[in-house]
Amino acid sequence: MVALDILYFAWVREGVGKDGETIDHPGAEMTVAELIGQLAERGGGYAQAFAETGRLRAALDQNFVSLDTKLGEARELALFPPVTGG
Amino acid sequence: MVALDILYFAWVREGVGKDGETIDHPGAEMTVAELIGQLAERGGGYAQAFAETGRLRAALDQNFVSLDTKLGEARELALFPPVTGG
Amino acid sequence: MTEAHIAVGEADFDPAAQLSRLEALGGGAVASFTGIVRGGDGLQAMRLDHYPAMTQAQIARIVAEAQARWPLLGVVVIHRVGDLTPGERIVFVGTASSHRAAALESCAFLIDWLKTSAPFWKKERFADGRAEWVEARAEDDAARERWG
Amino acid sequence: MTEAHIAVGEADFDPAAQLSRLEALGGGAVASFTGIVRGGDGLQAMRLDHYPAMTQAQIARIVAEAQARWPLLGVVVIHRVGDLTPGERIVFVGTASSHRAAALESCAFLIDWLKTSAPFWKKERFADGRAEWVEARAEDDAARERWG
Repeated sequence: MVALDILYFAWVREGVGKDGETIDHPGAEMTVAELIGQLAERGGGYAQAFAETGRLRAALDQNFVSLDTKLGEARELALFPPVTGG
Repeated sequence: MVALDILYFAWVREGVGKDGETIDHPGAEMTVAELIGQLAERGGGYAQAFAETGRLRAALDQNFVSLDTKLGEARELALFPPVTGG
Repeated sequence: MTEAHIAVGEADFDPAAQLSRLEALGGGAVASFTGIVRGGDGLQAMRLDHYPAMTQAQIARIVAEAQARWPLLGVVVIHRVGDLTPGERIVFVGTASSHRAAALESCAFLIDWLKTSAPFWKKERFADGRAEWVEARAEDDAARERWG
Repeated sequence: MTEAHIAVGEADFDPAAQLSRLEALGGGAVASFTGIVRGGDGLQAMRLDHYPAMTQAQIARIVAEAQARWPLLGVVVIHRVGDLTPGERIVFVGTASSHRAAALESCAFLIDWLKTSAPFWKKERFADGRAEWVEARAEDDAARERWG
């Protein structure tokens, strides 16, 4: 079974309560938004962290993508708020 | 008699052969260009330095002015090429 | 050929040493931007979180883009992470070129990009105990938009 | 209240000391530009002539204009005159603000202005004995025009 590493940053990490986790890859056709929906259904910190998708950003294999992007062959998904560096 | 100090910079100074000089004020109604014409008529280095008025710039009492500006009550006229600082 | 120096880490840095390095490249024009943690509003400390695997690659990519857009002789990008207090430096961008406009514009381009597109997140801790993640600002996105 | 430091003279200067001064103002954003004598084409030395009574007053005026246009906490303008050789610094502009764009834009504004409107003239001396006054460049005037 192929795996997908999920990484969380900033308040997403604090909400979920961990830096990341590895799940069974849900398939190339699933979008980032659909996977976020599945994570939110776990309830608790997940439901809270993923309540407002408008406040979320994502990267697949370390490239920024929009939430309607399909997971494809990506092996690493990162979920986080809009960046605030500099 | 009121005096007018004239200052020369860069290749204007080198052409004229001095840093500056003091002349009798030629009157408030005379323009910078007209005075440059009078200076050029002195011949020699003056004629050479003031041959092309398009390459000359001027300041009256330390403010940049166009060559068609009247001398007015100014006490200091500076003549020089376009600036090349920085 | 452009010299590029990229560093992301907890250590402080010396802007003077970076400027000397850029001045020595012989270009005639060196521009820099230094970002410092601002105090005020009771801010006591700041923590910078980042996505290490992505940060380095993304900065290298944007530095390459700056090199393609402007004739640069040298580029330095330094971004700190971890815990910082008011008055400490967070970020440094320095550029060297033979052209004044190239040095100035590429420096502005790089810092605008770092503010809007590099995977860093700031959390501020205040004297009254509050700790809040900084919200992204629309004006930062606008600053980035102008680079197309 | 903006702190302003203006210096015109033969002495070299230390960009690091100027940056430290600007960083200490607490604004969070410090931008700088340093101009250095470029070598190449056989350039051996450069002489900077200026109009002393006018230079200081004009720089003070343009610094005041920058302070009126942008919310600045500090401004430093240093311009050298006299004899300079390749690798030596000629000019430094540094700005500090609470706003990144204000620091960057005012720095670009000031150096564009110094290049086009301050009464300095450069004479270059080459290895083959030639000595020529530098001609003003149209692109410098264009750079200034954009500030209106």
